[in-house]
Amino acid sequence: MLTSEGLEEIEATRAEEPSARHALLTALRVTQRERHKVGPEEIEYIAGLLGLSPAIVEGVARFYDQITASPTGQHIVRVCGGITCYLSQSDRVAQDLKGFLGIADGEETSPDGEFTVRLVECIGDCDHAPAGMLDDRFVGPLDERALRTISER
Amino acid sequence: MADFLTRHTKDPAQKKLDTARGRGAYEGFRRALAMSRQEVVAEIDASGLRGRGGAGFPTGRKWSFIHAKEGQSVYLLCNADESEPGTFKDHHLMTFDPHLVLEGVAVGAYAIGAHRAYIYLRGEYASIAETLAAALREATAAGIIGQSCLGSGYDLSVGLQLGAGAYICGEETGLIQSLEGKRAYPRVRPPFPAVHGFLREPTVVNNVETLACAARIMAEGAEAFARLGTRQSAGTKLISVSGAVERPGVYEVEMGYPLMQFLSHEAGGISGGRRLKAIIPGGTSVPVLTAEEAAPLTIDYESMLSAGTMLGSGGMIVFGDGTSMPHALLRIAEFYAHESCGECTPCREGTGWMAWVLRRLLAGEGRPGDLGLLLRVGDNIEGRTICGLGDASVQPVRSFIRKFRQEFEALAPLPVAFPAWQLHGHGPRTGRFGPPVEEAAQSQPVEGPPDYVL
Amino acid sequence: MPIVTIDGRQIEVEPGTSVIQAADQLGVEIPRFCYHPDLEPEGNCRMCLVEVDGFPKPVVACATPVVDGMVVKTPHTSPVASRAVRGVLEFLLVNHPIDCPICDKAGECSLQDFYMHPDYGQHRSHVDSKEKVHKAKRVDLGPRIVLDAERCVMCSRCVRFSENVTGYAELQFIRRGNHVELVSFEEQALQDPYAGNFADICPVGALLSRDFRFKRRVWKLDYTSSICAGCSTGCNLRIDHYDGHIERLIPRRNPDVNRSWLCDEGRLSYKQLAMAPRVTHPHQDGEKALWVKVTAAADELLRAGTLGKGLPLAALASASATNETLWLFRRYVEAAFPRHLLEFRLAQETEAVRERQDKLLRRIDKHPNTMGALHLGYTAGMGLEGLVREAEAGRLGALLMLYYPPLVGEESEETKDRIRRLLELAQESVLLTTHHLPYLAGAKILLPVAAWSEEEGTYTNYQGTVQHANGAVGSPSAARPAAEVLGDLMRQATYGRPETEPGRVFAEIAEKVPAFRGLRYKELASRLATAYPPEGRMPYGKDGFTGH
Amino acid sequence: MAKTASRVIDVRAEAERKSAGLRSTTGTLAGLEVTLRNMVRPQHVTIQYPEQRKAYSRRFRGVHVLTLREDGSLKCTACYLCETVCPAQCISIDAKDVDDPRIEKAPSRYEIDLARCIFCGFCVEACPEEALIMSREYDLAVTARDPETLTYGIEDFTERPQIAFYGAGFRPHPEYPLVESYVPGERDGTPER
Repeated sequence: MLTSEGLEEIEATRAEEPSARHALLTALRVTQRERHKVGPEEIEYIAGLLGLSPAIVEGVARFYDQITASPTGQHIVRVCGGITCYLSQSDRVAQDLKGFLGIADGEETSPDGEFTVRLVECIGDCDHAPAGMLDDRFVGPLDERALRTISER
Repeated sequence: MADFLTRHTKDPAQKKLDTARGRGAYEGFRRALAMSRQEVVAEIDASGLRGRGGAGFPTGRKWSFIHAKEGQSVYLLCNADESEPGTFKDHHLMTFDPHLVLEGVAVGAYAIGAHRAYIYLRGEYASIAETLAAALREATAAGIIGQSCLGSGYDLSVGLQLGAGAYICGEETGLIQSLEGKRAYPRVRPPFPAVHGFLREPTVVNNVETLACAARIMAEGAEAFARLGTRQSAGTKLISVSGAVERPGVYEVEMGYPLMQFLSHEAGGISGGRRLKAIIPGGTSVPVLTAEEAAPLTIDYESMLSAGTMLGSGGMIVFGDGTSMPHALLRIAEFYAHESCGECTPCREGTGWMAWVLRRLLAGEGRPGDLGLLLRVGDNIEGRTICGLGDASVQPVRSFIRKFRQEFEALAPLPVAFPAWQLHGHGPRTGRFGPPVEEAAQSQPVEGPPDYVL
Repeated sequence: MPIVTIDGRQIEVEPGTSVIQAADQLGVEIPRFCYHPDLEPEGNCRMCLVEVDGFPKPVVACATPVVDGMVVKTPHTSPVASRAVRGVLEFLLVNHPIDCPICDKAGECSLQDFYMHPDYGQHRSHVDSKEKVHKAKRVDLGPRIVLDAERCVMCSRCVRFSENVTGYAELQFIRRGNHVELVSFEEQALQDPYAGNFADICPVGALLSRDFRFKRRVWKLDYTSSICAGCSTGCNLRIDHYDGHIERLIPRRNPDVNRSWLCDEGRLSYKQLAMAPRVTHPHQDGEKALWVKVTAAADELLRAGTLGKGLPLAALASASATNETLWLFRRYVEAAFPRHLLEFRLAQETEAVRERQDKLLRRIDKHPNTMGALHLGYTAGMGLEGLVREAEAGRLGALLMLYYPPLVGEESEETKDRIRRLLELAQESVLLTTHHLPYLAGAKILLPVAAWSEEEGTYTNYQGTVQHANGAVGSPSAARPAAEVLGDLMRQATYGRPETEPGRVFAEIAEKVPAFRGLRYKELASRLATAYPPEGRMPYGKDGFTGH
Repeated sequence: MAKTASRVIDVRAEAERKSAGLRSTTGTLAGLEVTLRNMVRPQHVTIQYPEQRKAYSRRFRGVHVLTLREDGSLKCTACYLCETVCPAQCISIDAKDVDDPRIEKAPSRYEIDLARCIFCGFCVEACPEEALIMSREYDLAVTARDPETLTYGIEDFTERPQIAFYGAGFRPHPEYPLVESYVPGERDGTPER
């Protein structure tokens, strides 16, 4: 289910930490990165991997915003919805971006499964309001140029 | 403008160990290693360094609470889960001077006798984690961190952990829970982390900036730090200013720097030639200030406290003329409702309820007495929750409604049925902010406060 | 030791005691959801807020340790604490469906009790149903539990029980804020053999017992304190019954024996009482008979078979009988039959008594009173197998047998066979039992006795703790407590005029048997006054209820 | 002032005035007034029951009716409040699961022993769903004494033709018009026995 690289990362964390449970968050991150979701099957897989009950894994997985039950696109664009960015109309920016990427209203992911656009809470890049992230990179401010760069990618 | 911490952050080469060491990186750690633990703690105590995460608790004293029993391990957790809206100072510091942060972690770990330290970064800071990891690899390879740091015989290993998007992980016990692979439900205190923290062992949780300060203090001496700033607020502070200013960004200022001067000079004035309407001085968790209130203030703990707010994390959000305060408040309230972990009742239900009422007011479906309801819900949350998130969610609601009453009343259907005391308060509020700073400094602490304002 | 003042009353407690424990010891009621005496304190419900002198704001009683000289004011006396608790209750009602009339927990629901409490009650809910957060309802969590997530107050008792006590960790919260919801992964059925406890520890109607669901409103129930007869742990439990029918069994707290828990097998053991038709009347040679005649006939039969032929009497008792019954059984056998083989039914039970089945409560030995039988002088002897051998060799004159079918599990086929064989071989046999079971058909005289839950008496658990059980419901038709039947048998031939009232029999045992020395029946019985949670509190109209 | 004073009645003078004259005659006639009036009235005091029946009040507490939802299922949620409040302890209910997940439960058995019922109407007042109301049916005479005869179940409370004949009686909100479909058989008809 996971790549050997991902498994290694989980294994390394597990070896370093006092118990398997400490590697849970890392395992969830790795799974989300590689599978673009942590649904029931992934939860059972991780539970088996770390020797935890699936309920515990589910409880932790569903606590964090970045771990999603439904699949995201190959790339995820996070548009900051924090107060500063909100005042720079980041909700409209998100709308525009969805338009650029052909994502329908009420949807988050483009039909080709390439991009997911999500309005998230403050991402800690307020000086580039309206801030945004393309996967793990900060790409704010999300002006027209940035939007085009993202959509052309 | 001060440069105690940010002297070299302009230079991208500072990320490289060689460059950084050429500029004196890890000299503070070397000096600390030559001293006993108690001496390091005493030095930090003498510098007057206070926690930069928001609560402003004296760092030296926090470290002195650690009394490990036989067979216990001690842990230092560096709180880099910078999730307070409007705050991005640690982002800046870790990106541009990762070795300073690592040095701070090493100094802190040595001072409390920890051989294992963690840096917990919020999930969005994955790219910063890479920077830190690269720096950590360099430092480990150079023998600075690892077995027998700098040849001193002191062992230290540092772990990096990324979160996955939860504001509550910035609360110290929430951070501990998250690190242990649990839902980040804050723990009830007592017992405090200094007694039962990570893995139920004595633990200190410090903010990134605090630890960076500690590293610089060890390099330059307590005197150099204490000379800066005011009597109660020593040193400098990283201010991350955003919103309606010309030059948003991170600026280091000496404590006691006039707020208005900061806005006009460093931040370049209010954007678009507008007038200042309001300013949140330390992240959304502290009460908002009107332009009139903000005018005479200086950037330090006691001045902010005198105006009934807090310096907090130093995440300043500036509102220009024409901003709709109810809309801004709704966004803030929704943030807390979304980020409430849902563990304890008042915060779980109260934050959602406040957001719901605000939403209905802004949708034109307000009911008579809704503003009073908001304030009353806030009163019922404040001081009744496990961690500070509940209190933090109340501060903006209460201060926005009291200070920008007309804007809210315009939304609320008449009659606005709430008593005058709810609007104006009973006088200076105690509770969250505790006694005035002078008294607080003299009185014995009854609890180790959280590192991070929530 | 620290002395604490709560609501003006002082108590000295062990160091490290929390305020809520001190209050419980004093009998001062502090409202709580998440606190449970047998779980780690979590402090998340914020219901137990109390005012402590010197603290700027209310603190949670469950996580605040007592300090010497502490002055605590609960919501009963402190307006500050009362206001705080009212606030918390208001929050709890925001997203609660408040569907008490159709909720099975109504009547024993903490939330209901608290929001109607005069000192800190809070009826207000300003939120329309359409504004509430809606969650899963009527989730099927296997054969024991039904979940209604909307009623959950997120106290996490069940989560902690499942994670820390049984270790199955099958229940968890998902999501955050007011969307937090209790789930079992993928709505999987709970595997936990202690799942029934979820319904007990749930302070509201979120986790309900499937067995008891819709059966009876709790305020209709009568309560009787008893001891579980499912295995040798002897868990303390309460029989809830209505109109002579047992509706459910729930645990009573006993920190030394079962804490607050009860296994599912024990919880449902009452259903075993209906496994077969009950013996309702004495039978002689397959025909219904009258007690007056049949008692004499039984004694006559046994004596004719043994004394007349010079053969010994095989006397086989059950380790499921009460101490009092076992005592009278032995007395009768010893007084009436100089030659007897007094047997304790299964030889292996004496070994099994110390063996466990799991780490928590369940034990291999499914007889509640093996230890009592051993204390009362019953020994393993030749066992059932040996008796069958003796009978086959024609060395048994008659058989007197006291048999209770097990309430948990079933007899092994081997045991059934041996019992059947023994009854066949022993020509003169008198059987005291509760149910018509196929392998018991061979008895010449069948005397119906009261089953567990129908008679009063004491049981000695594997630890040697003597515990008292009350009779809750009546016996069917002509069945009588075994002690009375044995008393009658003794009177037949004037072997004595024994006391058969359990208290008096027990006094006699306490006098003569070392293991029982110093025990007093009344004290054992009064220990049962402590009831399951919160200690001493019972629903409306029942004794010990402290609200309203 | 004068006006006020003129209204004062001198009690003693009035009494004397009344007692004068034809006191005895008028007194007798006054006493007979009601009798005399009824003597010449055309109506009958009695009616020809059972061919004729009296119309009872809309609040009359007669034999119970279980009301229905629009889809024809019972409104009753088997909450047992009527059973709890019943002073005669004549109601007994068993509950069951239903398919609709929004509905917690419904009665599988709902019985009232009308021989024990005292028609106090507490059950109707206790009902939180207006699922139980009363009709104006009052004649319950039976010829057998076995307990089954007067123990009505769900079918009796929803489908018996008497409901339509007598109409709805006591219920919590008589001011609201009854939705016809809610009350089974609230139509024209004659009772059958």
